[in-house]
Amino acid sequence: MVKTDLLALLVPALPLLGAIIIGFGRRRLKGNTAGMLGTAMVALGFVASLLLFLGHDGETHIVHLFSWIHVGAMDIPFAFQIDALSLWMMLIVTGIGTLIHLYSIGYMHDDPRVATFFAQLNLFSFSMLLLVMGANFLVTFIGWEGVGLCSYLLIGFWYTTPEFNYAGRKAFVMNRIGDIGMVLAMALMFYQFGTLTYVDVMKQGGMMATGNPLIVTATLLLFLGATGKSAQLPLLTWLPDAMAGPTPVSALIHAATMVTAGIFLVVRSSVLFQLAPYTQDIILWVGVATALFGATVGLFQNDIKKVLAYSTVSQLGYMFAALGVGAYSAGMFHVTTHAFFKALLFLGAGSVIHALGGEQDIRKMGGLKGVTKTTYMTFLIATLAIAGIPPLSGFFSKDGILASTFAESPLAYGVLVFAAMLTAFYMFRLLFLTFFGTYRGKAHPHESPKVMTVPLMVLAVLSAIGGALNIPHIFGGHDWLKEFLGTAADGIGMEHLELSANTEWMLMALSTTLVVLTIWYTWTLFGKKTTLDGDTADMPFLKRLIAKRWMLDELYASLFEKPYGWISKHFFSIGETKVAVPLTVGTGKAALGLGEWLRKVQTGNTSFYLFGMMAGVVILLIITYFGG
Amino acid sequence: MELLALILIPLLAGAVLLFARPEKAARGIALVSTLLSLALVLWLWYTWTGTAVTGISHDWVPAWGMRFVLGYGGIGLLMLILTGVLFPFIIGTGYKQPVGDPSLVNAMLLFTQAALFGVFLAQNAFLFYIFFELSLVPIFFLLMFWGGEHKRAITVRFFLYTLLGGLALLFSIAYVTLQTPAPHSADFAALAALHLPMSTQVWLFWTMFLAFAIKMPIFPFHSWQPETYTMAPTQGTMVLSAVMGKMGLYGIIVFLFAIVPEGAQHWSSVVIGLSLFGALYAGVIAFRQNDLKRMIAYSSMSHLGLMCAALFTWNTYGISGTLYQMLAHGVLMICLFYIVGAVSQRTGSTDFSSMGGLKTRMPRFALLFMFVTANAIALPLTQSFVGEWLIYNGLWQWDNWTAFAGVVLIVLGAIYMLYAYQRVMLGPDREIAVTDADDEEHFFLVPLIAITLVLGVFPNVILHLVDGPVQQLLNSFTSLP
Amino acid sequence: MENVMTAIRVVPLDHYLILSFLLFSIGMVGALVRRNIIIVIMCLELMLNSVNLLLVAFSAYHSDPGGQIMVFFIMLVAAAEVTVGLAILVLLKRNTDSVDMNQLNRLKW
Amino acid sequence: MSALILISVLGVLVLYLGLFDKKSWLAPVSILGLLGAMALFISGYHIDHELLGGMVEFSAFSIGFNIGMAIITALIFFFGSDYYARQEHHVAEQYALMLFSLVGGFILTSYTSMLMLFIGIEILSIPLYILAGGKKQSLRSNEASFKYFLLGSFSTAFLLMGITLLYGLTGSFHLEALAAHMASTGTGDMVQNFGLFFVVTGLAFKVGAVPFHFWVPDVYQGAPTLVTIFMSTVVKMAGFAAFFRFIDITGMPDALARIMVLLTLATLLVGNVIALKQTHFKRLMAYSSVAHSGFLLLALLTDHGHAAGHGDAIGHTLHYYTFTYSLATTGLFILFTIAKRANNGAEHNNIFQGLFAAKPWLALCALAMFLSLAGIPLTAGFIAKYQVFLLAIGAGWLKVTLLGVLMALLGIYYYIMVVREVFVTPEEPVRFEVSPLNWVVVSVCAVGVLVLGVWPGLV
Repeated sequence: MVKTDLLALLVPALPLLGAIIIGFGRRRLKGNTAGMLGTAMVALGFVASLLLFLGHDGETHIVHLFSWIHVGAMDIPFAFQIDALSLWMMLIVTGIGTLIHLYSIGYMHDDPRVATFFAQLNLFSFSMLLLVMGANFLVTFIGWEGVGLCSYLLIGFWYTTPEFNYAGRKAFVMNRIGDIGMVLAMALMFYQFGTLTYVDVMKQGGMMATGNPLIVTATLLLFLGATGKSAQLPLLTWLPDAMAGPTPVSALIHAATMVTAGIFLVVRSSVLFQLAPYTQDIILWVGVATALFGATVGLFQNDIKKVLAYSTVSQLGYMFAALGVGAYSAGMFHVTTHAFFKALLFLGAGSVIHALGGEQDIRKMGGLKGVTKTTYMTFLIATLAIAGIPPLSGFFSKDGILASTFAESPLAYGVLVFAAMLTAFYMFRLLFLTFFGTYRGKAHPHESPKVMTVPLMVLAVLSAIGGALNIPHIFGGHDWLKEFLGTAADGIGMEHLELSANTEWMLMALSTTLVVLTIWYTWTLFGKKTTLDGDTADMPFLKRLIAKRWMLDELYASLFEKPYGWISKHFFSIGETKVAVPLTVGTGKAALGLGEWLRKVQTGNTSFYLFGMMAGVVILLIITYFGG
Repeated sequence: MELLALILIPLLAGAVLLFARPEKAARGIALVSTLLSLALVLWLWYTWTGTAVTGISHDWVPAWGMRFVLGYGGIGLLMLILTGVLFPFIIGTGYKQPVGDPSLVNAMLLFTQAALFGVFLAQNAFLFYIFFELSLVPIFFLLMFWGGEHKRAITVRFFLYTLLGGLALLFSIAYVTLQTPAPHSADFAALAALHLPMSTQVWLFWTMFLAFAIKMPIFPFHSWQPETYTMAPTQGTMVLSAVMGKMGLYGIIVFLFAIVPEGAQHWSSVVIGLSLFGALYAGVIAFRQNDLKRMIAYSSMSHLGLMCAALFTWNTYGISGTLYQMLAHGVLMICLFYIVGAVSQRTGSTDFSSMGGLKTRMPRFALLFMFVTANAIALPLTQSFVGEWLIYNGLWQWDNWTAFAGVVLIVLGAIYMLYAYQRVMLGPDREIAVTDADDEEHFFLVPLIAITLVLGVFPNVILHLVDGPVQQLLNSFTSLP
Repeated sequence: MENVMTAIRVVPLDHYLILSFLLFSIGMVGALVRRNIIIVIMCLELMLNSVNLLLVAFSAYHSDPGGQIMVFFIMLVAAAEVTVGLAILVLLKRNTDSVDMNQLNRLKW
Repeated sequence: MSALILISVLGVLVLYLGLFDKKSWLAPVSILGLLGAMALFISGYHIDHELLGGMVEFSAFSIGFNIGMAIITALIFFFGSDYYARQEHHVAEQYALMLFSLVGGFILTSYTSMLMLFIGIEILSIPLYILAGGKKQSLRSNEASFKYFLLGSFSTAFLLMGITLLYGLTGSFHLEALAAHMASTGTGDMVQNFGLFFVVTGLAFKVGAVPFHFWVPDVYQGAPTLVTIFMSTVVKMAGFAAFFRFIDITGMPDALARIMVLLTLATLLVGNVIALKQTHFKRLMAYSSVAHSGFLLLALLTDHGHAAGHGDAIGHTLHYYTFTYSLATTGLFILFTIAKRANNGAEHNNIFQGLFAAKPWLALCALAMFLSLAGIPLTAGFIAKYQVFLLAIGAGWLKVTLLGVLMALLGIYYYIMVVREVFVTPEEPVRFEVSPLNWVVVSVCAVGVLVLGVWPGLV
């Protein structure tokens, strides 16, 4: 046990240590030392998590550090919860994190502020680990906000560009809007259960009746928080802008780990969600809508990272759809595989951008498969995986989601399959435009150094075989991941998928064939020849609308940002300078004016004085006379 | 006796500075004196047993219940700690950002500290009032002499506005003192003992609340605050925002909750409404301010509104949260205004238009600023988070929608703070010739940031201090007739 | 002496009251409306004397000498006052060649 | 009695000194005399003995006031030795007249017969008519003295009318008789009310209550500063002592109370509001004196509906208030004279500019005294106002008290405006010549104000 405590403590402590050392030594650390150190810290974290994972006995183990906030009846400990779920997330965070750190050494190595970069990346790993390891909502919330901060810092890493800073603020503020839900949910749950420790909350919550309004409210509020973090409708516009950050950041934070925090949170408290069918429906449809939204917008983007960003949005939509139908394990499985291939895609994209010296527009790429072989190969694998071609990881995870969705609502299933086809379309469009045809750019492409390609290969392998983690029964597997996670999240225990083997076969066949057809169609469009979208102006209406992301940004700008600025300005210019201050100053002025007016009574004329006195006497006399 | 010393140390040191005028040694003397007081406060904290302490109890003018009673409970001790910890920093500000004749400035600051210690130690309403008003006089001169533009007009306005509240308080004190059985006594104990009829409490509440509402300030009574904070010299603004604003909250606890509890309960929804509205109002306004200092002034108003609202929620979390937030907010304000001072010292103005893109030239400073910003937007593991978390719990237990209105502040705060940070630090380098933070500034800010983080991770140190008193307070509510 | 008393008592007290009120009012109004300082002073004397009249009447009706003593005091004091007043008047006449009250409005507001 | 005689004789003696122009002796001799008088008072303290067939009675109350007035007069004389230094002739008269006037004051604090009330007021006033015109060549001085004289005699007429009516009711000038009569008749008839009212009118004029305040600003401004000090201090003390004695014996029937309330409200409002816009220091002080009369009237008001014996508290409050007020006023007027000389004759508030730069200690004294007038804690003025509020609230005059509180705020404003000037540093430094004696007197006033503010029990 002591060993476990120590290891559990080490996992977050190491990245934090790294962050502190690199952060404060950032001027003294020369060359790659910062990168090495940062990577080493996360790698060690990975090792520690691995040891924990191997030593895991299926029991939930609480690592109690100290009592954090203790007021009256409130005693919130600073504690970690080591169980299957947190272990799995720890492995993803540290594992993928290590690879991306490694990759960054190469990617950032010309940047003068590389040390700062690694410090912030380590800080992120620390926060993310707190998020997944927390034994109660509040500790999770520490990580929740911490990753938000790091995301803000890293998006605005190149702070001299105002747009980037804006993107950073946008991300943070939108997350904060979600956090309103988080804070309220926590307040509610504390008020209700008198504790925020997951185990107790779940125990007490589990005893409540299904559809209990309190549970519904709590889950809805939690889901609001999740939409913020995981870029679901309506709080998703920050994620594409977040691509302003360096590509490894996009890979780690905005694809693999942070954005899946929402899914993690829902799975973590799956017991409550299990009891709130209304919330689940909402989650399902929000997820479906987001999946469709992301997929459609992805179609006509020309910035390589933007395409991937929207694809991330869409994939997150899939995950939420899974949660919506109560298929938590499927959701987590997709989280895992998505972490593999989306990280790989981003890193590949990064490698391409690196190769082209910062070019991100796919219209200025093409024919790179000859030059950047490794990148191309890995990218291809990832694309196949995300498209859901068997037997790559994406196939299994996505199929799991589709199957369980079909069981709940065929309509949702239909939409998701359609989204899957769109996914295949935009991914292969991206692939073809980038690597096929002839090079349309100016720069001289070159393959990236080993330090960058090695992580690509590792991830490629994972994306290829990652499906093995959770092979369904019909393939003779036995849902290992589901079983494993089932020990942690009781919601997974409640999963039930009553689909006959044939139905499953049919669904798989259907989706796969559709996807394949789409790919062939894409090949005809972009593979054989090269068709490039010109300016959005001369597109048909719908296409233009989609290419402009359904005008969502513009909508928000005119609906919230501008009015808020206006209100802020005019509260001051009217409320303060025209009302509040004049009122006080005016009172004083009035008194002074009265004084100025009254002193004129003192005319200096003696007869007038006599008269005044006599008038006073008379008035008072009258009062004496009639008053009494 | 040590309580008397607490008041006398700064008083004597101030007198020395005022009459001896040691130009060179002035700051040193002031710093030593404040450190002495700090040591004394910490010693009081160390020897704190959890029971209220009465140091001195001495008749003054028995006929009118004036007695010279000094003492402190858990809450009072917290305020003493606040004052003791913050003043060395306020004095220290003068080293890097000097204003005017050091001996005079520091004398004024020390007199203020003496008065503040008095306010927090006084156990007699009349004594409280005396210190409450006296604390204004040195501030008056601080602002009069070393303020910014329009200092004369603004200072007088501020002085009168606060005195209006003060006189209303005096009236209330006289009234309640006469309600006590002869021989009259204005001791808090005696005043708390008398249960005034509801009809009286209903109006008496406002004559008392006015004073504290103006001090904090709360929404309709705030119009003096932004302009005064903006105009005042950095140290003056620090005193006003970090410590004096808290006198209002402290006063609410010792006066309103003790003397007119039913009245307070009767009006609590109104007060919470006003405070929260003010908090949101200020939070919104802060976003588009063109002056860094004024923007922080509004942010301070926003925070205080939230605290005041939480205070009136009548539950453990609201009140302890507020008490904790007082300390956090004090530290935060010192940091922020020090940063404002440091930046404007370099760019020559507190206006955003004179800033921007400074990070390139002052990365270390930017890091410090980022830490402070994190505290300002109440990120977890900073001090403010603990306070706000408790406050939101308190609000939720009072009313869900109120809590929602309060929690919206975390968004508003993020909006204006990050925007301000961007407008000061980020963006393309504008070739403004500025130097990075030097060791002196690190020596100033790092300890404060350390306090912020340490108390963000181990808040119980403070929370245990107030837990008992808060429980007593709540019990006294529940035991109301 | 007695017959004086009775002589005074012949007239009912109300008449004395009314008469002296009349005199008092006349003096008051005169002081208000006249501009010539000397006349104003005279009006003041008139007011005082109306009081004297009333005092005498009262003292007679109460058959109490105090009132008459008071009258002497009043006369005395009035004389002193007028002395001072006239002295001031002389000063004024010297400095500003007039005895018009409206000339005196250097001190105002 | 012996004290009265002593002071009167002293006045004559001083006149003779003037005759043999021993100018330098005047102040010392007068002050010695005053000290003697004080000694006599103190020796006779707590021994209530009647004089002049019970028309005058020295009680603790009156002796307290007398000593206070004597002290203030002494301070004024200390200042006078410097003030009259430049003046060659007729200095002795000034001292003598002030001493005579002081005798009037003594009588006013201790009369038990309305006859003495009248005499006292006249003895107090007539010398002042002359003193106000002290600067023979100055038109303003003439005008001041004339206005004072005219309005004064006018109000005297009312006073006499009142006394007469009351005499008519009771057949005696003695206050006890009046009290007895009122006790018998209860609320009383019209004649009684008119009588009371006319007497109050006469007294209200002396203390400068609105609407009988018109003389105050003009006379204060026109009269020589030294006389202004005397008027705003000794006369006020005497006036309120007399007012209180009269009000207290009548027990203030409702009819009178109604009038008193109106007087109080009017005085508070007008005095403070007009003072807001005064830039001429002496006029400012005049209106502030009216304002303070308002607060003192508020204290008097609380006598309404209270059994006898409550009066002592009021009397004590009045005594404390007037005495501390006089201290502060004296000191400030002396500083004013100093500043006036430094600014060759200007009399506006801004002549105080540069005082802090040149004479920090005096500036701090000025601060203390201004804050005392404004009623900021730890100064006597604060305690005084607080006592008044306590009395008023205790007597249930809540609304009037609230108005008083608000007016106190206005008061703070116009005093602060002058304080602000004190601490302004002008471009070219101003040279303030301060004779050591003045320095001492000012310091005494300032320190006294503070000490009395911390230990109110001393008075």
